[in-house]
Order: sequence, then C-alpha cells, then structure tokens
Amino acid sequence: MSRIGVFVCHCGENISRTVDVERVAAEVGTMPGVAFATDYKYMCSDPGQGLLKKAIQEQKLSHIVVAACSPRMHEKTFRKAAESAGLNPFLCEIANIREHCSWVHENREEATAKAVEIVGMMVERVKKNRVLPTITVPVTKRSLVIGGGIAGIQAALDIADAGHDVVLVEREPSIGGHMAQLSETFPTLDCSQCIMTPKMVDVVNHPKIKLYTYAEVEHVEGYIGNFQITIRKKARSVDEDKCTGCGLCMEKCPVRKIPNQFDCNLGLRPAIYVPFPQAVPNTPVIDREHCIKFKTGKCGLCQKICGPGAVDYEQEDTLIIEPVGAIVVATGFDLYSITEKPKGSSIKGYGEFGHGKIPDVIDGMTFERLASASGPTGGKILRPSDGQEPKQIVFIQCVGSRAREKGISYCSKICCMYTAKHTMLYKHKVHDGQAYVFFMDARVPGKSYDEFWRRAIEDEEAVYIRGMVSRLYQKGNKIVVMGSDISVGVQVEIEADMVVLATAVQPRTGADSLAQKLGISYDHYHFYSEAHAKLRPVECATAGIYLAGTCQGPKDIPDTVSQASAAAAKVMTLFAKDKLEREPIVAKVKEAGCVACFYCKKVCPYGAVEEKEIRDRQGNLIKVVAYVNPGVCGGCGTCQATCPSKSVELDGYTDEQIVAMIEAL
Amino acid sequence: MSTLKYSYYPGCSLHASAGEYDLSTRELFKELDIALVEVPDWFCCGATPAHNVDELLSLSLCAKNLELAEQVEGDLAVACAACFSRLKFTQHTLGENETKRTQVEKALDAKVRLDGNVKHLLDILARDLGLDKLAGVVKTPLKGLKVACYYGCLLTRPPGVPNLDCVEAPTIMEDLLAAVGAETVSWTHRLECCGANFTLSRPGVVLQLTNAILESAKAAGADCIMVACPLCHGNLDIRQQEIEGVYKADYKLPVFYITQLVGMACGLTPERLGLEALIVDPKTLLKEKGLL
Amino acid sequence: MHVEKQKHDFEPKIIAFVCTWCTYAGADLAGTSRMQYPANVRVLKFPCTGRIDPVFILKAFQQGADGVLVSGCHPGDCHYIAGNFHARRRFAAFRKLLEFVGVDLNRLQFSWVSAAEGGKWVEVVTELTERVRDMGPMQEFKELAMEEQWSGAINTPELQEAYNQI
Amino acid sequence: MHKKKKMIISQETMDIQFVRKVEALSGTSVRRCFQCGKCSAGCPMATFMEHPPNRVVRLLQLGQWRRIIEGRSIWYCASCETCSTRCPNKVHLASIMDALRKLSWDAEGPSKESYVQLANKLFLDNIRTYGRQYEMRLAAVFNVKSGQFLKDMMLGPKLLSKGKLKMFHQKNKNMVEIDKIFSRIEEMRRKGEAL
Ligand SMILES: Cc1cc2nc3c(=O)[nH]c(=O)nc-3n(C[C@H](O)[C@H](O)[C@H](O)COP(=O)(O)OP(=O)(O)OC[C@H]3O[C@@H](n4cnc5c(N)ncnc54)[C@H](O)[C@@H]3O)c2cc1C
Ligand SMILES: Cc1cc2nc3c(=O)[nH]c(=O)nc-3n(C[C@H](O)[C@H](O)[C@H](O)COP(=O)(O)OP(=O)(O)OC[C@H]3O[C@@H](n4cnc5c(N)ncnc54)[C@H](O)[C@@H]3O)c2cc1C
Ligand code: SF4
Ligand code: SF4
Ligand code: SF4
Ligand code: SF4
Ligand code: SF4
Ligand code: SF4
Ligand code: SF4
Ligand code: SF4
Repeated sequence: MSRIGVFVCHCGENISRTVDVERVAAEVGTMPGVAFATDYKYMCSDPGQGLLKKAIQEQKLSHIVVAACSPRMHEKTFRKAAESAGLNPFLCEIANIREHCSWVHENREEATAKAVEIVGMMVERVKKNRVLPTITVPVTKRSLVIGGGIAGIQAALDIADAGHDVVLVEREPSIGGHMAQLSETFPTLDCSQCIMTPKMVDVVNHPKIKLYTYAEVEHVEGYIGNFQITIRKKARSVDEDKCTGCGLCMEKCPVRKIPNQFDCNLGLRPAIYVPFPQAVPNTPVIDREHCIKFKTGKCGLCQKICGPGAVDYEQEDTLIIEPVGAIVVATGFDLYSITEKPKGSSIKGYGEFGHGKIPDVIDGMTFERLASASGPTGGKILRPSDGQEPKQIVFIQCVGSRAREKGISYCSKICCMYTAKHTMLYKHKVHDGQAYVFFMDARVPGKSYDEFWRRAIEDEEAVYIRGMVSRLYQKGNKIVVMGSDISVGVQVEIEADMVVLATAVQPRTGADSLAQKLGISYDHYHFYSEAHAKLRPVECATAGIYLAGTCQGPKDIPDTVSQASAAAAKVMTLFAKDKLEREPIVAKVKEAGCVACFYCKKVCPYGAVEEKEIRDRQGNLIKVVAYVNPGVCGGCGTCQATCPSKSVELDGYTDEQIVAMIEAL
Repeated sequence: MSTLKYSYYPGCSLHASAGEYDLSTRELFKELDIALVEVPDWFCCGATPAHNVDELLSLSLCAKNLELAEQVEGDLAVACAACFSRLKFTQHTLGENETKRTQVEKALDAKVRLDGNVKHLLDILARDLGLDKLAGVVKTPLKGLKVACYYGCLLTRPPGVPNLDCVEAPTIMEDLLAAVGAETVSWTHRLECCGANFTLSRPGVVLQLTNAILESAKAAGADCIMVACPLCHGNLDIRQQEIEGVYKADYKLPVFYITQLVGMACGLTPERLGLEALIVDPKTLLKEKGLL
Repeated sequence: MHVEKQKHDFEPKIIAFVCTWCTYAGADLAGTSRMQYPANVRVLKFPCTGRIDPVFILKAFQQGADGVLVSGCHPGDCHYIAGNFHARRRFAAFRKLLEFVGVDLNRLQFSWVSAAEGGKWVEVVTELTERVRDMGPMQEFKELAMEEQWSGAINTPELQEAYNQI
Repeated sequence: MHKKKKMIISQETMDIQFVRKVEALSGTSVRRCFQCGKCSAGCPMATFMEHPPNRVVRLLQLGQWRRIIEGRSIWYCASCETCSTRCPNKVHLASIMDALRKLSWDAEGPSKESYVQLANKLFLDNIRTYGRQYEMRLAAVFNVKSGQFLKDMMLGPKLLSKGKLKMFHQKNKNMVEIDKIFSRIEEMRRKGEAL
C-alpha cells in the first residue's frame, strides 16, 4: 500500500491568489493512498525542501507529489530533495498548478477545482511509478576521427593535445584533403602548402595520434562512450614500417602515364606513387589496376630496387578493431562534375557548357593546380590543350549551385570568394591578361571578404558581368562565351582562351552509406545533419558523434577549422567525465510477448533496437526478440506506441501510468 | 519482314511546301516495309501561332488530333518537328495539369487520351527499326558526303517533354547518318533557332538567324545540311539564295530531309525522294560524290 | 488576452496529450505570459507525440472526455528526430478507426505548438473548447463497453495498414 | 503629376494580380526567377527585343504588365524554348511568353508588333475555315493586309514551279467539329471558365 505525500505550494501569491491551496490539500488528503497532504508558501526554498525531507522520513512516505510550478522549473530540485531523504527520485512527481492553472485562469472556483484534478491525476500516476536506477555508462577516452582533410587534422590535433588518444582514418594514401591541392588561400592569399604541410607533419609525429591512411571505416558498433570501430586497411603493397620514403621505386616504375588525380589529371604519375611530393605519410602505394606486376605477373622492378625490401605484392587488406568513446566525422566534400553525372542523381548537367568536352573549359580546382607553385605547370597558368598562356580568361560562377533544375539549389558559399581569388592570381601571373567574371550576386559576407572581392575589381581590374552564360562553344582555338549583362540588358559575347567554372560543393558520393554505418542522419542532399542548427551545430543527434567541416555543409577553411575545434572541444567535454549518467527514461522489451515483428526497430529514430536471439541451455535458438540498448535509447516512446503486442515499454511513461492518469479524470 | 505499323500525321506543310518530305517519307517507309496509315481527316495542330496566343486552343487542336489518331493501329508517327513538339507538349501538359485537362475536355466535349505514343520519324528509324537493321539494308552508302545535322530548337526541347534525345548534345541524327555511311561534321549552330515562323511576318529576322546557321555549317566543312522539319527546311533552303544576296555570301548548301538522305542510301531514285523540289540544287554535289 | 467570463450550461472536459519539448513548454509560456483560456483542459505530458498510443485517445473518450487534443512539435522540429513523423502516420490511420466506432472527428484535434507559441496554445485550446461545448456532451462512446480496448487488443485493418506503411 | 507617376514604378502601377493570372495560364512560377540572365544570354531574338527575356520576367514580377504588353518583346519571341531549356531555376519562360501574348491579344488596342499579330490571326482564321493551313492564301492575305504587296514576290514563281505552293487546297471533311472546338472555347471564356 502506498503512502503518498502531497505538498501544495503557494508560490508566494502566484498560486494562492487564484487557487485555494488549503482546499486543494484538504481534498487531495482524502484520496485513497494519500497519507499526508499539506501546503506551504515556498516549496522550493530551503525550508520548503526541508519540510518535504522531514515528512518523507517521519511519515514513511512511499511517493511524493509536489503541486507547484512547471516540472521544467523544479522537477530536478524536488527529486534531488526526495533522493537525499532516501527515496528513489523517480517516485517524485510534479503537478503543474501554476503555469497550467493559476496563471491562466481567473475564476478562483474553477481554478481550484482544476488544481484538485491536476493533483489527483498525478497522485494516481505516481502510484504506478517504479523505482528506476540511474543509468551510468563508462567512457572510453579515445576518439576516432574520420577523414584527414583540414577539418579532421585540426580536430585530431586538438583532441590529442588535450592528452587523449586519437585514431585518424583517411581513405586516400595521404592526408591533406582538398586544402592540400589549393594554391593560395583567401582572404589573406597565404600559400596553402605553407600552412598545411606543418600540420600534416604534426599529425604523423604526434604520440597520441594513430594514423591509418588508405583505410576506411568498415563497421561501427556500440554507443556513446563505447564504440567498437572496425577499420579496413587497404593493401598498400608497401610496408609502411620498412619504407624510408626514398622514392627510388617511383623513379624506376615503367608505367608512367597515369593521370594524376591530385593534379586534376593535368600531370602524370607512375603505378607506384605518392599523390604529391609533400604527402603524409610519404609512403608510396601501388595502384594495382595499372601495375604490370598485378596485371601480367611480370615487372617487379620496384621490389628489386627497394633497399629496405618494403615492397610487398602479397599484402592483403587487414581489419583492425579500435575501441573509442567518441567519433568526429570530417569526410569533406566532392566537387560537382560537369562531365559525368553521379549515378542515380537527379542532376541534369551542363550540356550547354560542352559536357567537359572542350579541353580549355576547366573547373576551379584545376585552376588551383595550375596556379600552385608545386603544381604540374610550376605555377604557370597554361591552357591544357596547347600549353599557351591564356590572355582572355572567363570565369563563370554558380555552376551547379543555385540551379534547382540542374539538381542543387543551395549556394556553395565558397566559389564567389575563390573566383575573386582566381582573378587576382591570374592577374599576378599574366600581367597583360584580362579576366571576366559572369556572376549573379557576390556572396561575400565575412571578415575582410567584401574588401577582398572589391580589390579584385578595383585593383586587379577583373571585369565582373552580372549575368549568366547560356552556352560555350569552341570556335577555332577560342571558346565563345554567350552571356548577358542584366544591368544593361544586352547580350555579351567573349571569345576566351580559357574558361573556368566555379563548380558546386557537393556532399561526398557515398556519404549516405557512411551515415548508415554510423547511424547519423543527413539531409536530402546527403550533407550530415547537426542536432540543432544554432544551438548544437557540431553534434549529431546520435550521442557521441560530432561533425567537422564540409561534410556538414559548404564551408571555407576558417569556418571548417572553427567547427573542427568546436567538435574537438565537445569530445573533450565528454572525456572530462569517467562515467556518463543519463535519465533512465528508456524503453525495455518484455521478451515473452514480443512477436519479433520489429516495427519498433523500424520506427526507432536512434537505432536503439537490436535483434536478440534467445537460446536454451543447449544453445538451440528458441526465438528472436527485440532488445533496446539503454545506452542508445533516447526515450521517445515511439516504439511503445507502435508495438502491436504491447511488448516494449518506456520507463517513466508506461501504459499503466498514463491510463491511471486518464482514469483519474 | 517488318511488323512495324504506324498511324501517320504529316501536318500541313507536308501537304504543301514540304511535299517532298511527305513523298520521301512514304517511299522510304514502303521500301523499309513499315506500314504507314494516314490519320483520317487530321487537322492543323495549330503550330506556333496557336500556342503563341492561345494555348488552350493549341492544346485542344492537338488533343483532337491525338484522338483521331486512335482510329489507326500503332504509334503515331510525326514528320514535322513543330507538330511533334506540339503533340508531345500537349500530352505532357495535360498529363500534369488537371485544370487545363478539364478545360480541354470541355472544348472537345470528350475525354482526352494521352496514352498513345507519339514518335518522330527519327525515333522510328533509329530506335524502332534500329540502326543495325537500317545499316543492313543500305545499298549505296553515302560515302564522302559531309553532312551538318541541323536539329533546330523544337526537336529536343524543353527537357523532359519530347524526350527524343539529350537536349544539349543530341546525337540521334548523327547516329542515323553513320548507319547509312555518311560523314557528319561537328559544328556550333546545330541547335540554334532559325526564326521559324517569323518567315512570314519578319523575314529580316529569319535571314539574320539563318545566315549564322549556314555560315557555321560552311565553316565546319559541310557539303550539305540535313533537317527533320519543314519549317527549318523552308528557312534554310527556300531563303538561301536571298541570304547569300543580303549577306554577300556563297553557301550553296543543299538542304535535305532525313528521309531523303536515308532513302538515297537505301537506293531510292531521285524521283521517289522528290529531290527535284529542293530549291538549292543538290545535283552537282551528288554527282561529285558519285551518288547520282 | 482577457476572455469575458460567461456561464455555460455545459462545461466540456478536454484532455490534451502533448509532448514535453514543444507543446508542454508552449503551454508553460502561455502561463508565464499570463494569457487566459478556458479551464476545461487537462494536460498529459509525453516525451514525444511518438509515444502517444491511439488507444489512449479511445480511453480518454471512454473516461468521459468530450474533446481530445494531440499536440507536439512542428514537423521537422521533433526533439527525437522523427517521433512526431511516425505519430502523424499512425494518427492518420487512427482517424478512420475513430470514425468507424462513431466518434465525431470534430472532437479530436491535432496541432503543432512549439515552445515559443504560447499564443497558439491558447488559441487551439480555446477553439476546441468552444467547438466541443457547442457540440454538447459526448454520449455515443460512454455507452460502448470497451473496457479492454486500451490493453492493446485493437488490431483493425486500418491500424495494420498504418503499421505496414512504417 | 499623373504622367510622372506612370514613368516610375509605384504601387499604383504594380499589378500583382496580373502575375497570378500569368502563373495560372503558363503553369510556371514567375516569382521564382532570380534574374540570372541566362535566358537572355541564349535567346536568339534578344537583340530584336526592347526588353530582353529576363527583363520581361522582372517587369512582370513588379506587376508592370503594361510596359510588356505595349512593347514588342513578346512578339519577337520565336518560341524556341532555349530559355526554358537552360534556365537553372525551372522557370518555363517560353510558356510565360505564351501567356503574355495571349493576354496581350485579349487586351484592348494594337500591340506595337502588329505584323506578328496579324500573321498569327490569319493563321488561326485559316484553321477555323479550312481545318488545315493553306500557305499560299496565308502569304497572299498577309501581304495584302500588311500593305506589303510585293514582299517575297521573288519567291512565289520559284515555289510554284517546284510544286511548293498549291493553288488548290484540301479542306477537312468535318469542319463542323473544328468550328465547335473554337466556339466551345469562346463559350468557356464568356462564362469565365477559362482564361
Ligand atoms: C577551387 C577551390 C578553392 C578554394 N579556395 C579556398 C580558399 O582560398 N580559402 C578557403 O578558406 N577555402 C577555400 N576552399 C575551401 C576549402 O577547400 C575547404 O573549406 C576545405 O578543404 C574543407 O576541408 P574538409 O576537411 O572539410 O574537407 P576535405 O578537404 O574534402 O577533406 C576530407 C578528407 O576526408 C577524406 N575522406 C572522405 N571520405 C572518407 C571516408 N569515408 N573515410 C575516410 N576518409 C574519408 C578525404 O579523402 C579527405 O582527405 C576552396 C575550395 C575549392 C573547391
Ligand atoms: C536584427 C538582427 C537580426 C538577427 N537575426 C538572426 C537570426 O535570425 N539568426 C541568426 O542566426 N542570427 C541572427 N542575428 C545575429 C545574432 O544576433 C548574433 O550572431 C548573436 O547574437 C551574436 O552573439 P554574441 O554572443 O557573439 O554577441 P552579443 O549578443 O552581442 O553578446 C555579447 C554580450 O557581451 C556583453 N558585453 C559586452 N562587452 C562587455 C564587457 N566589456 N564586459 C562584460 N560583458 C560585455 C554584452 O552586454 C552582451 O550581453 C541577428 C542580428 C541582428 C542585428
Ligand atoms: S618502397 Fe622502397 S624504394 Fe619505394 S620509397 Fe619506400 S623505401 Fe624507397
Ligand atoms: S611492379 Fe608495378 S609498381 Fe612496381 S615498378 Fe613494376 S609496374 Fe611499377
Ligand atoms: S558562393 Fe557565389 S558562386 Fe558560389 S554558389 Fe554562392 S553565389 Fe554562386
Ligand atoms: S552587409 Fe548584410 S545586407 Fe549587405 S550584403 Fe552583407 S549580409 Fe547582405
Ligand atoms: S514491436 Fe513489439 S513485438 Fe514487434 S519486435 Fe518490437 S517489441 Fe517485439
Ligand atoms: S523509446 Fe524511442 S529511442 Fe528508445 S528504443 Fe523506443 S523508439 Fe528507440
Ligand atoms: S534563366 Fe530563368 S532564373 Fe534566370 S533570369 Fe531567365 S527566367 Fe530568370
Ligand atoms: S523561347 Fe522566346 S524568349 Fe525564349 S529563348 Fe526562344 S525566342 Fe527567346
């Protein structure tokens, strides 16, 4: 038999002005199960809480209802008080008679009657409350960072500098991402290599960072504080521990004519290669698709030449399991391709720009490689078709972006700025050249950004033409650009030597499949979703997983680095505790009733429901049932409302508790 | 041999200024053993003027023709690019827009039927019959003939409506000519507009646009142009001499219909193809290439 | 927002099933802003509208409610990512069922009230109260003996269909 | 004063209702256009227009229909669909042009580009009387009505000799049916059931 204590608060006069609190206490006092009922001026004050504690002990109360303000104000306060008096905190409930009653009604009679009912409801509910244990989960203080672009590098260094181990997984043979490809960077025009390379070296030298390049996350298990990550280390064919990075193998390899992707296919590389000279780690990888040894079994030159005997044709993919407590996703972006349309995408492409068949129509990244001192032309701007210096160069902005008909409606955020940068770099290198930019708007908000853009126009004499381009076509060795200027209202035709398209920033192809492995959500473009755009911009809704950089949306380097450091700070916050405590409002499956339909699994937004096999002592499978992982369950209760056999129940919101409240009416 | 059967909508021009297109189409299809039965008592589709000023009328006329076409077995074969575009547009619009569909049904006093396939001759030759089959029946490959394939604006546009080929880089004409042994040139103006129906009201406009097209074809080294539309043909062929006069140019580019060139390769005589009716005389060119 | 008090012959009982994060907080806001609304509504708090089992609604009507309000976060704002989305699908099918057992759907209101919409909460509650007051007491259902229904025995084709859509 | 008000764009001349009409007729959004100018860049007729296509849409967005309808831009559009094909933003400009011409056709007073209007009108008349187009008659009547008796005179004999202009013309059998379509549409418009 329960002995319920009810405490009705006056809240100064806030409640008692419209609600007759004494009458409420008196009427509730007669309800079955209520052993004690009283009223008090300020329940949340020290003496108020003292009153509650004293009553629990003296009256041997089994459950508590405090009729006061909204539970959003003081539920924690009263539960703590109850706990300190030896009662499980979840046996204490709040009846909201202020926000939901005294403040919104004027008629004293009506308000009092309503207050009695509200308290009555909570009395019936609390009777069904069960003792709930506080759930604690241990925290593995190691972190996984996926992606080694500037975002991943920054996050890894910050976390590692805080003294925690970091596992950095990069898909390519080297870390660096897109930033390693850039020439000079806006808004300061500092050399990308110069600011990037030292950071890359820091990563590989950091005692707290374990770097896996040419590797991918294969499988993710577990939950916040306790993930198990399976990493596939792809066969590099070169032993990283033995290789000294001398580069002899690359010199000797007879296969030389493979387009170098890092240079946007402008340069060539051998079959055993590092993507670029400053690569980290500086260990080559054999491109098995093109290597003669792998194709025909002959050659083997690289192995013969290698002093330390690092080349290993037999190497196979290896799977490594790493336990971690937090994950930072920093997988970056892809650039919209005007030549090929991604499989299954709704993107229609730019046939009017030649579908990539006009050789001197290039994208912005290719221009970066041309302008880069370490690029295939040593920093000279030269046409891919004939190696001539273009004297008339046209830039077209918003290619792919802001074009819902082509498939992407958002603004890519960086291309206005990098196009302005390109016109400057061009002018610095080709003094007698003229740059033209076709644009709609200049979207250049940010510290020193507008000034930068204006400089391109005013000092570097780029001609900006407000209007888009309808079509490009080759005429002799020129490219005819058919555009318009909407300010004047005329068509503009320019015969250019080279055209640079500012193509859109897109989510990585395959971003969705990584998201599914991690159990995080993504928007309809496949950018990863943050938990709240303003208040939790670096956290995923899935606990323990954080976002950094362009995998979450288009960003430039300053924004990317800020977000990476913020994600690292979040990881450190998590690692500041040894154990995680969480509200025990989680679902539990009643295995006897479960019919294994797994509707619960389908609806669970957190992926908390697993399939569990029940076996007898001999190990024979009896049945499969649902199992809710309490570490992952967010406590929404959707599973319970969905379960056709009523076999899953959310603690704190059981059917019993709710029906008790309904019946109290 | 073939079991292909179509209802046939020639359109007004093919019964007048583009008689040779009609003739060569019928003759070629006969030769290829493809059945072609003219839609009984078809109407004008309204062409550009109707949708230009009265879309509802345009949709209604086309819907009526689609209904008439149902009387003949098979998909509807259309020769004129303008008619093709209007009929396809009607199917598309009425399929998407409930309001317009109701209005058209009221105008026709009948339910509209949108399920029939409307196909341009190009589609039938290149896909239904198939390029391989076509290549198999070629008697005189058009070797050495350098053709500029002119699509004009209506054959492929707008995206998602006629769905004949890629809107910006179609290849169906080039593919067709490759199958019959001709050479095609790569040129810049194959999708530009010729001014179409301004030929009546503003011929000056047409001259300017058409001149640019002819100039581009000539510059690309073409011997002749191939079209799939009587309006394009009218502007490029009939007005060519005038253009040469106004722009002081010398093009002398014969303009063939697709069916004429394919027919030639299949061994049809010039009479059956109506080559006589072409204003820019193709005889010199054809003799030079050994095709006549 | 001062409402002129009138005496009515019939005061309906309204039960509101709301989620903690949005509508409950919105109702709190109405309180802190001292807005006024009819005293007929009783609020039941849920973690999420996703937790609200349609049988609770049946149960409420059976227990003498004359009107039921279900309210949660706006689409896309669900604290639990997608709970309200599932709730919406479930209720769509459930409406058919209610109609089938003879509940006038005007007695049931679904709405979205965010934590910032104290005013909207007042509007929704006032409107529903007035509407149900005009309709008079709910008789049909009280007479139906559906004692065990809440335990989850309901498995109509409509609900089945709703499940299949998940 | 009043005159001056007409020169500038003011609330007085902004007729947003008209935008809705155009959207209903054309089945495409006018407001969606973000003035990128791509349509005008590729329009083969832009050089003949006093307002290039993007500006026609802009004026329309501002409810300035008089400026459009009294001008010649819409009559110089060749319906080539280049604009609709390349618009990055799914604005079907060619359909907007159709709608504007229809509304101009309905409006009082002649458009500046009456030759094109005339040609269109004759074309439609032809359909109503003959069912099919009759090019010879179309050209002849056009020349007479437009006062350009000698236009394209040089082409005539050549075409005749090539059998391209037929003196006699097939007429449809079921003219009643065609006429009915025209009159039903007129009827619907009278009753306000169609625009
Ligand atoms: C042409 C151009 C010019 C630019 N110029 C400037 C400039 O001047 N100034 C400026 O501030 N910004 C500039 N930017 C923007 C800048 O490049 C980006 O902001 C920055 O590179 C984003 O870094 P990131 O780490 O988020 O992504 P990325 O650089 O894309 O890095 C992501 C990394 O993750 C790896 N990865 C991807 N998927 C996986 C996976 N599944 N598993 C493991 N690893 C994976 C990738 O291999 C890559 O190394 C420019 C961008 C472009 C396109
Ligand atoms: C009209 C307007 C509308 C906006 N709308 C949006 C929107 O819809 N969405 C959006 O994302 N952003 C919006 N913003 C931007 C948003 O307001 C800012 O990004 C945000 O408020 C910045 O927060 P802050 O903490 O940096 O600065 P602040 O809000 O300025 O806070 C700084 C605080 O520091 C205190 N302070 C200052 N000096 C001292 C000192 N010496 N010692 C102690 N305390 C000090 C100040 O009193 C103040 O409380 C809007 C801004 C404006 C102006
Ligand atoms: S694999 Fe051998 S040869 Fe090649 S870089 Fe490494 S150590 Fe040098
Ligand atoms: S074995 Fe392969 S990688 Fe090595 S040198 Fe030969 S071709 Fe190059
Ligand atoms: S940043 Fe500029 S160029 Fe890039 S999509 Fe946005 S507006 Fe266009
Ligand atoms: S200053 Fe403000 S209003 Fe002006 S462009 Fe920048 S963000 Fe827009
Ligand atoms: S919904 Fe219920 S019965 Fe179905 S699997 Fe989940 S717990 Fe078991
Ligand atoms: S309560 Fe919500 S989060 Fe927890 S298992 Fe059920 S559906 Fe998943
Ligand atoms: S192309 Fe489209 S969006 Fe751009 S100005 Fe023209 S109609 Fe507007
Ligand atoms: S449809 Fe008209 S407006 Fe559009 S591009 Fe063609 S001529 Fe210009």
